Amino acid sequence: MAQLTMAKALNEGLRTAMEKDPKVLIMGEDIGKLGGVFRVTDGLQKDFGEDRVFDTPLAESGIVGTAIGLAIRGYRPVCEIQFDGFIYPAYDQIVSQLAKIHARSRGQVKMPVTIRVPFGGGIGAVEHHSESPEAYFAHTAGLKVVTCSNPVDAHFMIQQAIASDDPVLFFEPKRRYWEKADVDTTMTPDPLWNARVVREGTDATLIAYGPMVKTCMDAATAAEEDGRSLEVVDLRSLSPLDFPTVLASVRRTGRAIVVHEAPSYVGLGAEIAARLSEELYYEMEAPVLRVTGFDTPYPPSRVEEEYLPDLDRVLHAVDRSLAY
Amino acid sequence: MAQLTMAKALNEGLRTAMEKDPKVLIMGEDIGKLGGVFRVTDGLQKDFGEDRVFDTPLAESGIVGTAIGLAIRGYRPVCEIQFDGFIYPAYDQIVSQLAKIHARSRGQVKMPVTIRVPFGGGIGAVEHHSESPEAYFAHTAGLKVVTCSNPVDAHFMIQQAIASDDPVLFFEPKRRYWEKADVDTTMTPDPLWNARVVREGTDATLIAYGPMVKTCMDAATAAEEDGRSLEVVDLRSLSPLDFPTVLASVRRTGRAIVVHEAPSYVGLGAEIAARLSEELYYEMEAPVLRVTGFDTPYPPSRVEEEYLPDLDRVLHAVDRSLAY
Amino acid sequence: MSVTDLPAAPGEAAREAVATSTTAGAELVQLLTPEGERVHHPDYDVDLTDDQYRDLYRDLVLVRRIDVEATALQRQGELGIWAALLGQEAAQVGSGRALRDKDFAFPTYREHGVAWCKGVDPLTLLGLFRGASNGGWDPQEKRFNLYTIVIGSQTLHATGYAMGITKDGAVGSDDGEAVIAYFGDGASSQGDVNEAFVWASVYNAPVVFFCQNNQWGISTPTTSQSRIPLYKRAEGFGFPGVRVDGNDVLASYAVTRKALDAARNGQGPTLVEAFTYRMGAHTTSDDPTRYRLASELEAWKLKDPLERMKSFLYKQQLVDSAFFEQLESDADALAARIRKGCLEMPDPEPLSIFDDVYDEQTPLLQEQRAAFGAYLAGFEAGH
Amino acid sequence: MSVTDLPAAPGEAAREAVATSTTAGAELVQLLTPEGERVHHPDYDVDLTDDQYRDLYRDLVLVRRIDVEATALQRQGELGIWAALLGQEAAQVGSGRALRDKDFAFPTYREHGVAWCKGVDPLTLLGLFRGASNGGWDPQEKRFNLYTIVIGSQTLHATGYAMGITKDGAVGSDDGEAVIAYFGDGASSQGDVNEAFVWASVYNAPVVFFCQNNQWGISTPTTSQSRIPLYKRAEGFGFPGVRVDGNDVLASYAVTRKALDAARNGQGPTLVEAFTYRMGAHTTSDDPTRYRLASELEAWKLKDPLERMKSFLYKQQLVDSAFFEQLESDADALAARIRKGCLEMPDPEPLSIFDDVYDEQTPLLQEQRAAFGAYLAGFEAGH
Ligand SMILES: Cc1ncc(C[n+]2csc(CCOP(=O)(O)OP(=O)(O)O)c2C)c(N)n1
Ligand SMILES: Cc1ncc(C[n+]2csc(CCOP(=O)(O)OP(=O)(O)O)c2C)c(N)n1
Ligand SMILES: [Mg+2]
Ligand SMILES: [Mg+2]
Repeated sequence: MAQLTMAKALNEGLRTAMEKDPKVLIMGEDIGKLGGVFRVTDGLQKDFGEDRVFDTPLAESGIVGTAIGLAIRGYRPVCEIQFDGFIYPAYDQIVSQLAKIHARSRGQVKMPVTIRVPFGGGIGAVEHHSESPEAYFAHTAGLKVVTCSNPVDAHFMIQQAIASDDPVLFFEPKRRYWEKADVDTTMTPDPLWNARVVREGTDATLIAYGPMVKTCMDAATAAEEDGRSLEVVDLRSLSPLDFPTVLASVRRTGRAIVVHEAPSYVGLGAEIAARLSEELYYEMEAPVLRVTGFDTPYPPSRVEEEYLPDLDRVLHAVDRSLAY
Repeated sequence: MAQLTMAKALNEGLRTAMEKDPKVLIMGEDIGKLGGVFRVTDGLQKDFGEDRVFDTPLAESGIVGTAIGLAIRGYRPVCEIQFDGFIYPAYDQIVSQLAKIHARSRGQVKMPVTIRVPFGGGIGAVEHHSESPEAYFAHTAGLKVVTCSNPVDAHFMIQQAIASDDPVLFFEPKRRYWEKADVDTTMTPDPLWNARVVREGTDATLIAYGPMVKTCMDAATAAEEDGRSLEVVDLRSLSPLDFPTVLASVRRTGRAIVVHEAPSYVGLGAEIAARLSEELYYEMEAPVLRVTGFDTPYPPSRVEEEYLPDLDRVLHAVDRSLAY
Repeated sequence: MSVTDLPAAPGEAAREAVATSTTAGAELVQLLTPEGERVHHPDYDVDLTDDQYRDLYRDLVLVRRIDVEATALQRQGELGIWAALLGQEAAQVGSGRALRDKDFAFPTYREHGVAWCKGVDPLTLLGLFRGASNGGWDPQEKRFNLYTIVIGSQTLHATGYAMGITKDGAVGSDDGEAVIAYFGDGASSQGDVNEAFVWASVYNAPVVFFCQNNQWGISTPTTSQSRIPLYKRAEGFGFPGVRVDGNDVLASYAVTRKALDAARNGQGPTLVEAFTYRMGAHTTSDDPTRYRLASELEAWKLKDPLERMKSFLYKQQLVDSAFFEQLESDADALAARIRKGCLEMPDPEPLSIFDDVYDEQTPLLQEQRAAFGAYLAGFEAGH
Repeated sequence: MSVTDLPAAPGEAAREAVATSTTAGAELVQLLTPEGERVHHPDYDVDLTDDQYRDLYRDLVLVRRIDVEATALQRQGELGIWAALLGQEAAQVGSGRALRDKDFAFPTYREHGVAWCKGVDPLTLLGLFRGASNGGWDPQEKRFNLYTIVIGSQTLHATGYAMGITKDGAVGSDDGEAVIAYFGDGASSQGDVNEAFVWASVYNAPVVFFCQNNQWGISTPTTSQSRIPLYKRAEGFGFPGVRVDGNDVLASYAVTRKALDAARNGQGPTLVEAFTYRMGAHTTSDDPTRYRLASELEAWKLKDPLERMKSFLYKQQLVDSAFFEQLESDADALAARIRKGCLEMPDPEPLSIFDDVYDEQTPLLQEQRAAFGAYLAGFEAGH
């Protein structure tokens, strides 16, 4: 069993997917010789050749648009979008084509396209390199949206996403790329669409995904010292959402706090809060609270620590929740 | 006082805005001689000339991108996107540039750009002509998002949007273009960002905007016959949201149903439900319910009546709410 | 060009001359004059059997008949909208018949003539415009993609598909496969179309970009999209462009075939600009009298693609009155069949809204489907 | 081109020759050889005073010094990242000095040399890369837009701005205004850039598209973006393109000035491809040894833009050792000033996150600001 960073775990996952299915292609900007700016595709072009792993011209609509054509031809393209903030030129191809072709063709044309997107902040980057655009895609029918929070999930989820016959937006929490874990590549992973209780607790449930799972785990550890028992749910799949797992947890604890980096207004947290409030109307002991990025553009990096939800803000919300 | 359709009321509003400020420009596909596919800009090129009202090449990113440049030069461009489903090629320019330039420049560069978008379904159109993409923009910090539900609002809101120094997405409910009302062009309008209680009631609040306001008004009228008193709030502005008005209404009635055509998942309804559930935690008599389009692509028009929220589905939700 | 020979700002007059005039300039490939005279071109030719000539005409007539019937059905409220191909039959039939069975076509919303050549039942097209489906044929089986309405998108799909052909090794000989991407003059301004040019050129993809310059993008003349002829766009991307008389079915066939053959042989992309005219409205919702002169239409009527092929057949003595009678009656039968089919076409089941959104259905849609089913059932039960 | 003279599929070798070779071909405008010999070109020339020649060199030296200092500051952890212009000084200073005060420039993230010419304090640039701001200068005052990071976007802004100049009647004479849009070879593939070409051409906008072809877009060579030289792209859109030696400050100045003058006089857009080389990494985060050969860099070092101008000044006997000493000490002072300024630069106030998102603040942000302020105050108060 190897200790792998998330970047390496993804790399191995991609490699396995390519070995298993000759139709899998990897394409994007600088993903060949360079191995991607985060080295997630490192070595793949060397081993699988330029036909299967290729650098594209610099245009995201072109990347997704040609990936769609390749999928119609029977390929399974895995596109890398270099940074979260550069997915928008491809938005039309994603929302009006990729998402709709299966329905448009009544299932006759499958769209097994995976779009990998390093996302989120916390790495001291300049503008457009720290965005959390997942809600834009979760709101779009026809897409599936997932995100990994640790190397083990990263390794398996990328393979599952590629194996899916539906288009998957695969968000990778870039500031967790370098965190390590033991990855047993022989284990049987959970189904891709399942959420997971990553820490059990009784007083309140923290609901998070991607980069914020670690933040919530840290918060739960800190809270324990104050005698508070927090449960943490890692959503993993944002669309479809594994609502039963969330519901079961919150039913147990009676309190829920949703945590994400993306702005709050009309974000994932709103959906989860709305649904929990409806389904657990008689059971909630406090309203669902949200701890999120502010409703502003992502700020210059010297103040990103203030913008991003952190342990303290999570615990502050826990206090507020418990005060009800 | 003239009886005007919404299309004509918008046309008159645009005309007034152009008369008031020589910096106002109108640009888009087929908005000149043709007057736009919905004739909203009818006659404006003839009266204001091709310099101020001009047909653009067929490319939405180009429309918004050049509008941004014109705004930097000191103009106030009003762009028409021909149909809701064709705004996505401009998504990058809207989300990464238009929305962010004011903040990026710390307020030194203003972005008084209005983007008019006929939106929503119900007109028997083919694919991509019946979308409700408002959540994608409401979730974006830096943009303002408004929508009119009647000719009077249409007339004034378009002028207010143009007068705003912030970028405004102006959604026009296309299936209401031909509905008429008396428009007193001399009256003083409500502030653009205010919601409005358009019908008072005591049993529950219907919260809607754009095309669904009429649907909710009809539902309230029908409910009255059953002895139910429904209040209707027309949000008008989706971002910023006039939450105090919504809150005050729901505080009175204790029950809320949000109605929109857009899919439910991570939509405006989720935000409103989340916020109401939090702020009126002790006061709600039922969970906030949502009546929305399904989480599917907009269907072929022969089944759009089933897809769209209608009077019956609204009343069904009222029943559910009152059953709590 | 260099900075030293800058063109003057194009005046109205100069711009008129570029593309909206009814004469397309010397660079136009033509094999049949508007009068039906067979002319010759140094680079392009066709050598068809008598039957093939007759079949091309037959296609033109039947395709126009479908179009006329569909327009009538729309007027009668049976279709939500119809995008007529009136005037563009030769460009579509010529290019469509140049396709081999395995060549894949990526159409816009107006390629009814290509659909016909690819064996798509016109009734299926009507289903889309009626609002009963978003297509309805199997793109893989027909090798004809579903209609794409968002302007320009399909050019990237076509290019990606063509890249796939190369990856499959199905290119580089006369047995190779090729792709054709249809788009309009208006579409040439879209970023996607230009990105498709970049991709196709860089990957030397076996794709033919077939631009029907019908002089208008709704109310916008081609001169508002480009100040030089559109076929020249390709030069800027490093692949050949050619302008063909799109009202000449023989030239459209010859030019497309040659470009497809170049593609399948590994010579990469070509841009074909078919110079033609949208004789009708943009769609049945449009009113062209608001933006164009009747005289322009009149001038183009003299170049009608059907008339010139008919004259050619007469001049070559390839047809007799029996041929026309038979064709007329075939056309009538076709029209009657699609009319009947349209009137009888069932609406989709309401619950079908939830189907096929995903390959693997989601719990959310399962729930919504079940809840909506129960809701509808409640109505039927009279609650 | 026609279908008959289809180019063969470009082999690796052929493609190499197109653009990544260090010789750019005969079409290159050059006024100064790499050895500093003054050569002549039929269409372009400069006639500068001795002071002006010296000033250009001074700019080159100071701009490189800023770049070197910034790179060092990044290495020391004072900047998050830095995008070096090393090697591109001549293209930037040449084009930047060709701008008149009222001409408006739209840069990417690498135009530090143009910023210098436009009077933007280098310290402000450092603020951006430090993460203290997203720019910080007033674009209207400097007539230099904020750095645009999303590749290609700014070309449309530039075009729109140029359309505004025309609307203002500030074009059509030698007093006219003009715009310059900077972008890279990689950017040429973006839809936005090609749409900007469409717009600029159709509206005959007074804009110069200045493409610094530095041979690389991160790890991607220019040949992966285009199979023909980039300056030829303009032809496909109907306006002139010209390739200039971007390591030759005189030629860059001459070509840009002429294109700007054409624009201000109403002759519309020009594409200038400045053939140059990114001598450093893409940014300080990049490792070019992974994708390019050291020999390529060595070959380009022989064409260093500073060296050739220095040789020229020497050969013309325009400089003496006092000049160089003074310049050296000015450069030192500049470097010291920006280093000090960088180290002393305050972080933004946390609550500034909420400011200037809108011109008219929203209630939601007022609330969030107040709540976050209270939260922070609570911390300070030790709760
Ligand atoms: C992205 C996008 N923008 C706008 C439209 C609306 N629209 C439909 S057809 C059309 C004109 C298309 O012109 P052209 O490409 O010349 O094709 P034609 O209709 O003439 O066949 C427009 C603007 C669209 N379908 N897609
Ligand atoms: C839309 C978009 N996609 C991707 C990126 C990431 N990126 C930053 S610079 C760069 C390469 C740009 O190459 P080029 O245009 O040649 O400019 P250069 O960096 O060489 O000056 C890329 C891919 C981006 N900034 N914007
Ligand atoms: Mg057209
Ligand atoms: Mg470059």
